[in-house]
Amino acid sequence: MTFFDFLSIVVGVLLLVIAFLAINSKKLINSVLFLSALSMLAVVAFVLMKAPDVAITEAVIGSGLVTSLFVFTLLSVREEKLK
Amino acid sequence: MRKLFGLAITFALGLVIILALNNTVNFPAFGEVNLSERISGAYLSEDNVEEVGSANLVTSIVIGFRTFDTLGEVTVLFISSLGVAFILGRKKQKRMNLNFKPNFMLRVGSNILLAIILVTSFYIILHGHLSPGGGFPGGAMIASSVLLLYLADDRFRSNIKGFKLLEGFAGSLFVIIGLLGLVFATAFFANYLPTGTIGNFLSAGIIPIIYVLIGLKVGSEIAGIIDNFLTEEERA
Amino acid sequence: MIQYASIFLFVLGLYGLFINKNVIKLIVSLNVMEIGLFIFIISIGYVGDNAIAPIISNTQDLGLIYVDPLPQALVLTAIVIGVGTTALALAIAKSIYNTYQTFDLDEMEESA
Amino acid sequence: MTILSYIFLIIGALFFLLGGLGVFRMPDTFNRIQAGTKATTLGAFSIIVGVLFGSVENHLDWIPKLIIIIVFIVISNPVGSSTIAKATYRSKNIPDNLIQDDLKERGEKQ
Repeated sequence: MTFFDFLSIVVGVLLLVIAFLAINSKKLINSVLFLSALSMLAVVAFVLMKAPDVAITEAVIGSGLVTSLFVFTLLSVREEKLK
Repeated sequence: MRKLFGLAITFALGLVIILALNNTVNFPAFGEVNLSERISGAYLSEDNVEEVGSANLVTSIVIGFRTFDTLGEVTVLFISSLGVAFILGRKKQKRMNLNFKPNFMLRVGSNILLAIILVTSFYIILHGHLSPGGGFPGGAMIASSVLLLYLADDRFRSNIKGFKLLEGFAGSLFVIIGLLGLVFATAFFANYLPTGTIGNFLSAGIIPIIYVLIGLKVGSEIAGIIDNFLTEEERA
Repeated sequence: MIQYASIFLFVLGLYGLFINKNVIKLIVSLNVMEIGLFIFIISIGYVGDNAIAPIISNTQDLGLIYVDPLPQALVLTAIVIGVGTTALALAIAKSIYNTYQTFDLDEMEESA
Repeated sequence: MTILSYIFLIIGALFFLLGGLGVFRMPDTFNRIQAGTKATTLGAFSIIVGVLFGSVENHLDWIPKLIIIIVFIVISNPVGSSTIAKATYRSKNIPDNLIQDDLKERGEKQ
């Protein structure tokens, strides 16, 4: 078993566990944060498979922009509930 | 109970997909691909690489061989940002109150970080034909610097009209450069500038110019989406 | 190995689309499906452990073994489009909330 | 030069280990911020210095990029940790055994 196989097994199992948590968690904000962690793990998978361009793009977009869009949606809703 | 049943069914579906992929002749196993049988083998041949002149082969496919495809994808992004503006845009707008007063450290620190992020994003855009990166991640980094300004300053409003103007300018210049290919060469988006030697900063013909335009277009579109999400209707 | 994980990631996103009744959770499930699909398409182009990333420094390097650059080029643009579609879906979710005051599909049906 | 770079890399890895251990072991949020940012700032700093010493011989063009990364980490880590600390204070999740509360004396509301 090579080092690549070992790393890919670890990354694959973590991907599945975090995806299950993201889909099944009760609070919406936890689900969004698990989605962010999932895209960071996807960056590791892209680097493992020698795709640096895709890894940079996913790191910028998946961790920052998509998460911020989800959080802004949840924030606007919570403010309206307070009023 | 219903959840367990659904999990079992989807697990079975995954097994069926894996078995179906393993038994076909046309789908080689993971890591045992012969590139010369694929269409990518032609992209990796010496004549084609010389013709485009980009050191990053992914860039030479995105902007060199498949530019028309990229034009369509940029159009899809434009339409989705238009849809967001159509759904969320109101007449009387005010900025969403994030209920946060920035202190001195956050204000000064975010200004210095903004400069570093902008310099890095332009570096990534300009070196798209030499190193990993290019217009798409660089444009997303420009948009994330706008996001940083929104988060660090509670009064900041971006100039949304300026972004719209920049986006239209970059998009139309992108198409005009493509149309000039019909004049100076034979085809739409033909590479009519000298390509230079592979690996130099000034090489690859029209690829760096198009990538800068794509970066500006993507950045201004995503910044417009962020601005639409952070505004809400003004209550009287 | 990582190819099987990506297929199960896709299927897990499908499971999330089946069981969830919350609009935000549905969009999260769509994003999980999207990530699984990206990893699968990248894994199609992986050539072997001795291959290197498709960046050359001069034309003599073309004799080396590279991974397939075509799936990477397709995924690169698809990720950026994913942001646009996610933003559009979230905007629709926001306007759904403004109409029904809830994200839950069942409560929406009761109030209608 | 190579031995110097290895020494710095080992120091950096050690501080990363201590930072990760601190996040697990510390009792409340403020202490965890302390462990998670201060130790890892020094860790990242020494790892990059180690790479810098290692790249003097072969990769001279890496040096300006590494210096920019150092500046980025040195600015972004304290700003982020102070913002997290402020958010923790406002979320009323502060420990009971707080001896001095400067923000309350300055009239900030929780």
